[in-house]
Amino acid sequence: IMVTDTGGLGDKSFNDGTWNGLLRAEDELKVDIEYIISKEQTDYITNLTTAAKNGDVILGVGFLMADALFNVAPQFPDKKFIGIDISPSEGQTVPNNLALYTFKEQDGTFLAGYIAAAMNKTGKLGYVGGIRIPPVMRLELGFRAGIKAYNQLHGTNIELISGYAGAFDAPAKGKQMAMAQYEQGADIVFHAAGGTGNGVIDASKEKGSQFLNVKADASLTTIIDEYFKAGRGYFSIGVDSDQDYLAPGYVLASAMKRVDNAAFEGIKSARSARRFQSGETILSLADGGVSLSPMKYTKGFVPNKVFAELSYLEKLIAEGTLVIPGTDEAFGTFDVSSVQFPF
Amino acid sequence: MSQPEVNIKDYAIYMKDITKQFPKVLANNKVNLKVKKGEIHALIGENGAGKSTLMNQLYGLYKPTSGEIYIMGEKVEINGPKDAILKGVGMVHQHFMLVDNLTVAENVILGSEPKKGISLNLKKAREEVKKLSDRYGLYVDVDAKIEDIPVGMQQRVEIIKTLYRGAEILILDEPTAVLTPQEIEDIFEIMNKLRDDGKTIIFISHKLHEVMKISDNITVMRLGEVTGHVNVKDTNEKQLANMMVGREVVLRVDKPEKTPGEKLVKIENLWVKDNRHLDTVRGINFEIKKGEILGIAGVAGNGQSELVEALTGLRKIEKGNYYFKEKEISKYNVRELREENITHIPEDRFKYAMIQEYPNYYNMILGKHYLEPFAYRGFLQHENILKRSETLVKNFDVRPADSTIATGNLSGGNQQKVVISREVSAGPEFIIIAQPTRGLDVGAIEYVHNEIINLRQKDVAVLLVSMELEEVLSLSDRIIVMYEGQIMGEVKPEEVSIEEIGLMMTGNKLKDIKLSEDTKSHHGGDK
Amino acid sequence: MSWIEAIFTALISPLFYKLTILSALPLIFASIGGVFTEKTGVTNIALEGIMKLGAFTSTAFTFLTGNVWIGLLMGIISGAILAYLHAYVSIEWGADQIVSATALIILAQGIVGFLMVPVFNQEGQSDFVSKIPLVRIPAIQKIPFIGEIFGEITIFFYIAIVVIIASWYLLYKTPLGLRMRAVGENPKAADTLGVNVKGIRYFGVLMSGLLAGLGGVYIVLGDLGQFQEHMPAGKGFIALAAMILGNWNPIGAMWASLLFGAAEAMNIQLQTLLELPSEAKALLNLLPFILTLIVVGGFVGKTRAPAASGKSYEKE
Amino acid sequence: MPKVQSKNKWMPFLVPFFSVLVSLIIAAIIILLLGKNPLTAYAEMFKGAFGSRLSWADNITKMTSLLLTGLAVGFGFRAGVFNIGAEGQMAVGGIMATFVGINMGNVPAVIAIPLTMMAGILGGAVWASIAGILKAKTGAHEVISTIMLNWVAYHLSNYVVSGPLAVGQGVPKSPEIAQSAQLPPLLTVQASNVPSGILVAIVAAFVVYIVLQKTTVGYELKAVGYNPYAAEYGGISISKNIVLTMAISGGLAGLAGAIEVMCVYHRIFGAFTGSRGFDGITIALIGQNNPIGIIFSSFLISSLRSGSNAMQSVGIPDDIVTIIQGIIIFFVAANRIIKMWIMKFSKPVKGGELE
Ligand SMILES: Nc1ncnc2c1ncn2[C@@H]1O[C@H](COP(=O)(O)OP(=O)(O)OP(=O)(O)O)[C@@H](O)[C@H]1O
Ligand SMILES: Nc1ncnc2c1ncn2[C@@H]1O[C@H](COP(=O)(O)OP(=O)(O)OP(=O)(O)O)[C@@H](O)[C@H]1O
Ligand SMILES: [Mg+2]
Ligand SMILES: [Mg+2]
Repeated sequence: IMVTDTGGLGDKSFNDGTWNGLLRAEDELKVDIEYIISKEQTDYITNLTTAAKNGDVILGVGFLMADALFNVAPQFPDKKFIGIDISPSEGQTVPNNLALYTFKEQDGTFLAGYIAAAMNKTGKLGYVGGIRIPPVMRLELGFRAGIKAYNQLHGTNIELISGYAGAFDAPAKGKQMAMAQYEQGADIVFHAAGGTGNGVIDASKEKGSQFLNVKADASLTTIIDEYFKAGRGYFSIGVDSDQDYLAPGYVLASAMKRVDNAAFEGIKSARSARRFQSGETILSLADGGVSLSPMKYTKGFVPNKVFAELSYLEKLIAEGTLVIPGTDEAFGTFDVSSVQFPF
Repeated sequence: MSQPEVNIKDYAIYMKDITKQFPKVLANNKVNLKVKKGEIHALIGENGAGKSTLMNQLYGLYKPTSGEIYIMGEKVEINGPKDAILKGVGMVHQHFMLVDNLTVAENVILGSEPKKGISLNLKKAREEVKKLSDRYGLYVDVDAKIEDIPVGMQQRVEIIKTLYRGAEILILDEPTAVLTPQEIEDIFEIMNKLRDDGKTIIFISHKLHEVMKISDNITVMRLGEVTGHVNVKDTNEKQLANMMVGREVVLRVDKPEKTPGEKLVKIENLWVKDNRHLDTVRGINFEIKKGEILGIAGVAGNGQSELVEALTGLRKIEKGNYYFKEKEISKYNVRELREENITHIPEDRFKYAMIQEYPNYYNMILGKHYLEPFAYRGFLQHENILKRSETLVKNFDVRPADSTIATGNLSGGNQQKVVISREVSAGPEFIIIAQPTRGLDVGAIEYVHNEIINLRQKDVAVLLVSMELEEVLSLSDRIIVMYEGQIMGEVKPEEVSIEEIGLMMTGNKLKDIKLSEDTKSHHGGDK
Repeated sequence: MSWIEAIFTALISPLFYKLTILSALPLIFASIGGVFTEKTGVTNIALEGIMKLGAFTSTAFTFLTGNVWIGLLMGIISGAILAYLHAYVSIEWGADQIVSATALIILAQGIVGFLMVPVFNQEGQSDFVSKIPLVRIPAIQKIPFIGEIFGEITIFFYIAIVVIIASWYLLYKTPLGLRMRAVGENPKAADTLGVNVKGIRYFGVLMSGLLAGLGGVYIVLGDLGQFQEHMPAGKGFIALAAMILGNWNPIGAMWASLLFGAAEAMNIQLQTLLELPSEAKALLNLLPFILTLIVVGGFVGKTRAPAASGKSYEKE
Repeated sequence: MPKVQSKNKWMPFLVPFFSVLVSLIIAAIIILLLGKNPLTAYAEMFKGAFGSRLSWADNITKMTSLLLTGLAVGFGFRAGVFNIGAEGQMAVGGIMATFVGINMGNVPAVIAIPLTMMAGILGGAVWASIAGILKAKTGAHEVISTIMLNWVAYHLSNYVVSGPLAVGQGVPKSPEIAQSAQLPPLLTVQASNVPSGILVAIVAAFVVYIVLQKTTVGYELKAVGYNPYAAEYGGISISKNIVLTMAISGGLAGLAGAIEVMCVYHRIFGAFTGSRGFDGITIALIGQNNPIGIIFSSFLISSLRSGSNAMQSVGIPDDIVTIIQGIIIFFVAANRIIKMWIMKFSKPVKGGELE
């Protein structure tokens, strides 16, 4: 049984993603699944308790549910609890029937930042944040790190124009911010802003199609043709889930957080007591916890050399040779100038 | 005095057996009114006799409970003012029906606007207003906003409104109530012109000498019924008064002799601004002694309201001194003034002096609600409050005699009693009373007048502001007349005529009047 | 770049003006709607709810029919329907207009939330739908500066110009407008002259529904192409502020809306131009709200509401 | 304009009661149109609200903050002020309570608890007073200024939990307040606590009742609300009372924030008010701005809310509860329609009648 946070299903983010993981589990592991949507914060404990009474494995989604989950889990020692995108607070001990999954968001956005820098033609990139909270800041840092890496490896000096909309539900603001950043010289804008980001994506579509002088609903092939004719274009980069389809040809890529994988893995491990791992698991690039979207529509824009470099960096990250910074201090000392591409 | 149906054709208006039942009041009971074409027909009666109600039915604002209306001999069904206007009826209401922030021309054409395509044709509107005002001598400033023009002009705008709509029958509901004697003369002239032009006029007034002067026929109402119908030639004021009230009326107040005591209140060079920040009271001086009534006469809007508000702390005193018992109190706020035992009966009692939603017992302590015995350490002492209220309700005959009823649910007259009883019994040393009898009927007026005299006998200093000249004249020991924020002169009531006061009210200084005058008819001589 | 420099750079950039206009458009529609209803004496603080329903309905119909014009039409009709409820209880039943409008705000939220899944198969937000294409006028595009602002712009910009001029004309130059102003100021006086007070008030409230609905439609079909449940995120209330600041006059409301739009555009421009720590950027978002507070606190004393606004009128 | 007054003393109870009834009927029709059985839906809802000790705990947790924000808004209404800003005041109250609460480590609970609570009250009061002062001094309409202050508070609380007070990596949240500043639960049902905040809230309701009905402060505040002209004439300062009203109203909302922190979350995070400040409007209106009425209406709404969670299980979107709320308030506004219906039904009894 899954309990959503107040975003509810349809958030195109962790709740939906987790649910997809559950659906996959239903399919492959033949388990019964159910969900309860929480409407407000005070619902968490109640809904988790209800879920614990009716099910064997209970998934709580979203970092706001942390406290509730820590309270409910010890009450039901014979049930298994999974927290998606939840980490323990300072000094909290994780009950031994609770497994937490978190993500190294910065790994994914690092790749996004790198590819954005590689595709950049103007010397400037854009970033629109939602509310300035730690996960969002990590997303930003990863993106910055990607740009920094590219700058160091290619001797470029690409800058980032950043802005915060102050809300996850202000698409109009997101759009205007992206427009301003395009105007200011950015050609690719990355968003970490939830619903606000949809405005960013719409801005890339509007700006991109205007620039290429194609209709708003032009086909992908037309867009690609015009892009190569013009030699450049305008893009956005999505976040959390694969948002490429929202504006095909204008969303360069999405830095995905694979909550579905986390949920699936969680359920799978919870089926046998032996494999159940209580405590916190941080999913990274290596575990498939984060990744770049398959770039279904935009692969054609990107030179193969860039993909090659990306794969190499991915490998370094997976090996642990390259650690993407998650804090400001780490970012300051982040340095990839020693990396040598084998080609 | 029932007339055969045949005569209907001769009447501009024939209202037959009109009955109007309000939820609690039978305002008109089988009223018959016949008005001949081309006459000025007066309709008189006490407050609440049902005059306005009757006219409102003729104008379509109320629907009669039963009865028939004939206009120009034709039976009509009037479902709204629109119908009445179509039938040639125009009405000038007791309370003006003007839109303050529109211009005169806009007010006149509202509802039957001249058009040019889909637009307003304001040019044509202005021309027509000018034409009408020239024809009947109704001078108005076409482009001025209503809120900026004096009442007299507003009155004329109301008349033009009816004429503009082609009214052949004009209803004027108490048109003279707010006018100066001179303005009244003007309006009578206009009415005569209109009559000469073939229009029919229904004229409502409480002032019997006016009625005698201007009208042809008179219908008298009392308690919702017609009590008489007379030709002006066959009657006199006294008879009319008796028909109105149903008994002999004593119109004069009995004021015992009294020598005023020491000086209590002194105003020196007082300046006050109005809401638009214009100087409205401009350097006023006067004194009031203990046990003395100082009356202030003047046309509304000449600074009386602002003066009263300044003296009661509701408005800032810009300049000048205000002494009470030799103490300078011009900076005191409302509460501090009340604590000096200065109380106030404001002119708009419904708006300013009571909280309609509060029960009587709460309204009876307003202003003293925080003082012992009504409050103790911030807690209301309901027992004491109720006791006080019950006493006042009994002494002042508030009906129904129920302290717990919400004041807003009382009749207008009784609401006033709540206010008056509270202020009068709050132990004032100086009381400021504005328009004490506005909206009251004869019985209540008698009562209030007696209360004011009683205060005087108890050595209270009284400042009385009233637009009713008769009232000021009969109650005051001394009278000052205000015009445009200044005092035109101070007179003793027994030494002045209504005409003289009227001249002062329109801006003539007392000394100028005295010079140009030889004959004078003293007040009371016409009674 | 220093603050002064950044502000100056913003002010000479055509984008600043374009963003100002785009931010102001929904406010212009809704605040003029507010002018209409208040001028006739009925307050309608439910603009927020009406915009939400308008945005939702237009998205839903565009989504279902694929035709943006049907979406546009249904969006404004839905706004009018919601406003009608307010008009009905306010005009016929003397309902407390603030309470009734509060009900509508909540009702709109409930209806929209309830219908998300049935209509869009998801909660929270809709898919992207088609938008009304931008209008490109090459002649204007060629003009420097001006061309960058108006050369290619949403059709709602032109609709707004028509709405502003037409409302001003209607209110101040036609018989209907005269009657509206009279009814909002002194309904009894208007009544005694045979003016249909109720009818005029219905007209005013319905216009507010149409226009606020249009404001909601713009957000989706003119701007973002997607409906989100939180829309319009307070714009309806800011439109009320614009109406008051604009002294209940369509032209004034337009200027006030542009002022709020400019505050938002300046926030965005400054964030883009200035290199500040991210927490400072986050706080720049307070700019429009604090500006509104200052403006409302500082200027409102000089504006004057229609005297009868918010008061029910009943005869005998 | 003559007010519709009812002679029936039960009318103040009957109107909200029938409003609720009518909206439940309308909602039932909607549910029916969805192809679901409204009876099962309502039964499920009832179970969700009262079916078990757990649901009671949930219900009362929800009721606590709703009661306080309802009181905040209702108090404002009584004094003629429309405080839409309970949301922001609650947020500021929560922030202030947290600021104080986290520093109460070595302070005994008898001092820490009142201190933390006071901080919340004060925070809300000061926040609301800004709007009060603007209204009193410049005439700025409180609806606009409180809405703007809501936004400012919203951004501020996001800033606080991600900046000065931020702890931990995952969650934008403040640290927990000290143990001594936490209000102990009344009762613990599994992981759910029945917060003792409910007692504070109910006490607050009675205090508000007494202030309004029995004190000169209440006399003056109501006078200003009913008729500012008459109040001023009676020596009551309008501007002072507007600011005071806003301060008390905001203090109650701030208390809601503090209680929420002290009882439920023990910390704050962004947007923790969850629009309960706005719910306060609903609750005040249904409770007819009467503190005792508000106790009942907050219980009604919290029950609907807890019940709506349970309705999900039979496939009915919980937004139906929002719709029900909207309809209830609509009928509270158009109470004359309801009165007319009541009268029609009670003709034979001949109770109330329109005046
Ligand atoms: N709208 C109303 N509802 C109920 N009763 C009313 C209404 N208007 C007037 N009345 C009552 O009808 C009666 C007649 O009032 P009306 O206004 O016609 O008196 P009037 O003769 O015009 O008095 P005045 O000389 O004061 O103008 C009064 O008793 C009054 O209380
Ligand atoms: N709806 C009402 N219900 C009860 N009494 C009313 C109502 N309307 C008016 N009255 C009372 O009827 C009396 C006369 O009413 P009306 O409205 O005609 O005022 P008025 O007497 O014409 O005013 P004025 O003081 O200018 O002469 C007043 O005492 C008023 O309080
Ligand atoms: Mg009358
Ligand atoms: Mg009358």
